[in-house]
Amino acid sequence: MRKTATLQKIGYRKIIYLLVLLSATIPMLYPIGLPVIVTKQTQDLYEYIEKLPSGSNVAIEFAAYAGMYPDAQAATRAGLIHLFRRPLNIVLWHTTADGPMLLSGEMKYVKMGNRVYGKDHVFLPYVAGSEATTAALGTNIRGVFKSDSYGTPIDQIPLMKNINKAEDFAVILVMASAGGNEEWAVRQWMIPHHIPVGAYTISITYPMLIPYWRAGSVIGMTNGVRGGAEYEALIGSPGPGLRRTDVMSSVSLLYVALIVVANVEMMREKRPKQ
Amino acid sequence: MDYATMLGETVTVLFIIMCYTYLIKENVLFKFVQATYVGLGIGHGLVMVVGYLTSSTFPAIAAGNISLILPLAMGLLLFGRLKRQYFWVYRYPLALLVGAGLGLQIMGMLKASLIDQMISTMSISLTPNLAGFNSVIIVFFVIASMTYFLFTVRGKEPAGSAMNPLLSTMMKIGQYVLMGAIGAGFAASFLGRLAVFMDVLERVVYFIPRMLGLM
Amino acid sequence: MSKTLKGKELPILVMWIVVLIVFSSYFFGGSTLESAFKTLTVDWAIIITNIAIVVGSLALMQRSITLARREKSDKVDRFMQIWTVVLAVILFIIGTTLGIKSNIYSWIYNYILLPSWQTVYTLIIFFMATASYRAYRANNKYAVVLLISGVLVLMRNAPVGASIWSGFQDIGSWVLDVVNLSGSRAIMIGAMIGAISLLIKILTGREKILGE
Amino acid sequence: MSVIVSGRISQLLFLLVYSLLVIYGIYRSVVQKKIPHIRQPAAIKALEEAVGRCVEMGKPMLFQTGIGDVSTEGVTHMAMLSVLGYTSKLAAQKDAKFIVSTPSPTLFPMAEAITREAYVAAGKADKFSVDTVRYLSDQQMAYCSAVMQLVKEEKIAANVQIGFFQAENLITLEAAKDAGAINIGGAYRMLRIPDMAIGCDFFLIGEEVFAAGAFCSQEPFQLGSLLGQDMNKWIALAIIILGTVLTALGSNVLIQALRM
Repeated sequence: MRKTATLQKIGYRKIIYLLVLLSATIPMLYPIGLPVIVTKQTQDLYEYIEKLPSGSNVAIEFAAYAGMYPDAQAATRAGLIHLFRRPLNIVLWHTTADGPMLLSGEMKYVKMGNRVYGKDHVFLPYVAGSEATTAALGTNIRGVFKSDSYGTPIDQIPLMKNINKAEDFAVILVMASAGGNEEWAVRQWMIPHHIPVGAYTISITYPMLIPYWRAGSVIGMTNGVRGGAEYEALIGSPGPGLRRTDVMSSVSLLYVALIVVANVEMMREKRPKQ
Repeated sequence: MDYATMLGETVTVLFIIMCYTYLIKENVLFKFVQATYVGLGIGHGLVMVVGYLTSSTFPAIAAGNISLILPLAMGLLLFGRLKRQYFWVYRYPLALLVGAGLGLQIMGMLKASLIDQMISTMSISLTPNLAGFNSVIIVFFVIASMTYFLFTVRGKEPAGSAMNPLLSTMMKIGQYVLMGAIGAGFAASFLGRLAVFMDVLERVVYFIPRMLGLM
Repeated sequence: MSKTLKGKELPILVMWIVVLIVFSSYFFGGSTLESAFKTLTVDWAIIITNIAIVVGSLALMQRSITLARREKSDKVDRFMQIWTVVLAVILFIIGTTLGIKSNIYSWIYNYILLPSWQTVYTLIIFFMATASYRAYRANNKYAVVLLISGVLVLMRNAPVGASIWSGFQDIGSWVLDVVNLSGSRAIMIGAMIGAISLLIKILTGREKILGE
Repeated sequence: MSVIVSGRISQLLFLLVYSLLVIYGIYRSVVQKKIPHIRQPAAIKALEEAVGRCVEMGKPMLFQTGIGDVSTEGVTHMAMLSVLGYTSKLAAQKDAKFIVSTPSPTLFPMAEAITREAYVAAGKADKFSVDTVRYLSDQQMAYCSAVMQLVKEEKIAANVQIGFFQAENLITLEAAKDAGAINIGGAYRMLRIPDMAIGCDFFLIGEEVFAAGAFCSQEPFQLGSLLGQDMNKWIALAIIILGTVLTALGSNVLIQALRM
C-alpha cells in the first residue's frame, strides 16, 4: 500500500505541538464538567456487582503494569471502592511485580468501614502472570500460593477456609491488565468452570473484549480512563476519571479539527490545478 | 511530604519539561535526559541480570542442576562478536534462541491467529437483527481482505484484463476494509495513550499546589 | 572438524532440534517433552539472553568511551558519553550492593526511570497529532475511508462525542466491531501463512540470518 | 489419535499441509521452472529508491531492527533480518552511509554479522565500523529517546522499520519524519499496523512482512514460496466459505473438526 506524499509545511509541527499542549492544560486548570454518558458495557459490570448477593466471594486478578497504569487507574480505584462498599468477600492476587505498590496507592482511597482483614478480604502476593498461572489458580489456589502477602499461611486465614478453586467464587474480575489476562480468565475460568469474568481494562485491550462481551463470556468492562469516569459517575465518587473527561474531549476535538483543517488545506491546494 | 518525595517530584517535573523541549528543537537539555535515561537503563538492566543469575541460575547449579552450565557457557560465546575471526562461535547460542523463537511464535499463532479466527468468522448467526447482519458482513469483509494478500493474483493487476473481475472487485473492497480498519485502529489507540499523557502533564500542572500541600 | 564447527550447517541443525522439541511438546505433550521444552525455551533462553544484555551493555559503554576520547567531538558530546557510563556504573553498584529494594534504588526507579518511560511515551500524543494531520487527508478513495473510520472512532471514544451526536456511539462501535475486526482477522490468517512459509525457508538454510 | 493433544490435531494438520504446499511451490518454481510472476510491493521498491536518495543527499540511512528478543518473536525478527541483508547490501554497493540501531541484545550480534557480511561481500570492509550497528539500550523508551537524538544528529534521509515494534514505533517514525527522512515500515499485528500506516510513506502489512525477504530477492526459490503461500490462502478461503455455508444450513461439523 502506498500513500501519496504530502507537502510538508515548514513550522506546522510546532503549531500543532503547542495546540496539543494548550488543549490539554486549559481544561485541566479550568474544568467545564461535561456530562458523562455511561456505556452499556460499564453499566453491565456495575449492575452485576451491585446485584451480587451479600457474602459472595469475588476473585480479583490484579495485573497492573506501572507504565500503562494511568489508563486503568480511575476504573481500578472506582471498582475497588465499589467492591469494598458492598458486603462481598474479596480475594485478590497480583500477576505483575508492580501490582502491590500500585494497589497500596489505591487502597488509601477505599473506605474500609468495619471490614476485617482475613475475614472478608485477603491479599495474596505476586505470582508471575501467564495463562498457565490463571489456569492453575482456577483448579487449586493452594498449589500456587502458600501464604498471603503478609506471610500468613493460607490455611490459617478464616476466609480461605472454604476457598480453593474457581467454583468457590461468584465472579473473577481482572484489573488493569495490559497483557491479555482477561482472555486467559475467559479461557481458563469461564469456559471450563463457568465463572463469569468482569474487567477493568485499559483502552487498548477493550476492543478485543467486545466479542466476548457480546457472547456473554464477559459480563461487562470499562474502557480505559473514559470507562473509569463512567464508573466513578455510577458509584458517585469523582476521581481521576471524571477530572480528566474534559481533557479527553478537548484533545479529541483538537484532533478532529486538525484533520478538517488538513483536508480544507488540501482542497485549496488542489483547486487551481483543476 | 518528606524531603525525598519533594526532591523526587521536583526531579521528575524537571525531567518532563527537559524532555518536552525536544518538541521545540533538539537541544542539550533533551540530550542530558536521554544520556541519563540510557545510562540508568543500562545500570538497571545489568542489575536485573545479576539479580536473575544470583537468585535463580547459580543456586540451581549449586543444587545440582549442572545442565544450566551449558547455556551459561553458550551465552559466553556471544563475546565472540568482539573479534571477527571468532564470530562464528556466537552462532550456536543464537541458533538455539532462534529455534526457540520460531517454534514459540508459530505455536502461539496456530490457534490464536488461524484456527480461532476461522472458527469465529464462520460462526455466523442468521438472526434478523444487527448482530446477525454483522456476522454475515464480517465473513464477506474477511474474505475480501484476504484476497488483497493473494500475491500471484496481484501480479496480474497492471495487465488488468488478465484478472477475474469478481476477484479484482473483491480485492478493491478488501483494500477499503483494511484502510477502514487502520483508520479505526489508529483512533482507538489514542485514548489509552492520552491517559498516560494526562498523568504526566498533571504532575507538571499541579506541581506547585502539591509542593505547597494544597492537593 | 573446525571447518564443520565454523560452517553454518551445525547451527542450523541446532535450530532444527529446538524447533522440533517445541513442536512435539506442543502437539504430543508428555512430561519428558514438556520439561525439555521448558528447559530450552525458558531456562536456557533466559540465561543466554541475560548474557546477551551484558555483551550489549559492554559494547555500548565501550563505544561511549571511544566517542568520549575522540578529540574532535565537542565537549558537550564527550561529557554526555562519560555521564552515561558513570551513571550505569553507579546504578549497577547501588543495585548490587544495597539491593533493588533499598530506598535510594527505588527512589531512582520511581522518580527517574519510570517517569522517563512515561514522558518519552507521551510524546506520542504530539506525534499522533502531526501524523494524523499529514495522513488523514482525502487524497484518494482509500484515504477517504481511512479518514471517515478514524473520525468516527475518535468521536465514539471521546466523552464529548455522545453529547454532540448520539449516533457516534453506535456507528463508531460498528466500525470497530465489524470493519476493524474483519481487517484484523484477515491480517492474522495471512500472517500465520506467511510465518509458516518463512519458517520452512529458514530451516532449509536459504535465509542468511546467521551471516554468510 | 490420542497421541496428539486434543484440540491440536487440526493445528498439526494445518502446519503440515501448509508446509508441504510451500515446499511444493518452491519445487514448482525451482525444479519445474514455472516461476510465478509477482509484483514487488511499493515499499520494497522504495527501499532501493531510499538508498539512492541517501547517496544523492549524502545523508545516512537508518535501519531499525525492532524490539524484543529472538527467542520470543522469532519469525518476525527473521523476516526483518532478511530485509536487513538486502538493504545493507544495497547500501554497501552504492556507498550510502548506513546505520543500524537496535534495542535488542540478541538481535544486536545478528544484525552486526549480517551487515558486516554485506560490506565484506561488496569489497568495502573498511567502511564498516563500530558506528554502523549500534546497540542503544535494552530499555524501550531509553532506546526511543536515543533514536530521537540520533535521527536529528545524523540528519538521516531514510528510516526503515520493518519487523516487531511496540509503543516506540510512532515516536521514532515521527522523529525521523521531522528530521526530513522518508519512512518505510512494516508490521504484522493489527495492534501496530495503524501506527505504521499513518506514520510511513511506504508500508507493508500482515503477511507482506513475512514475505518481504522474498519480494526483495526475486529468486525462483523465494518466489516459489510465495506461490505456496497463495495456495494456502485459497485453502483458508475455501474452508471459511464452506464453514459459513454449513453454519447457515445449521451444521457445525466443520467447526467441530477445526476444534479437534
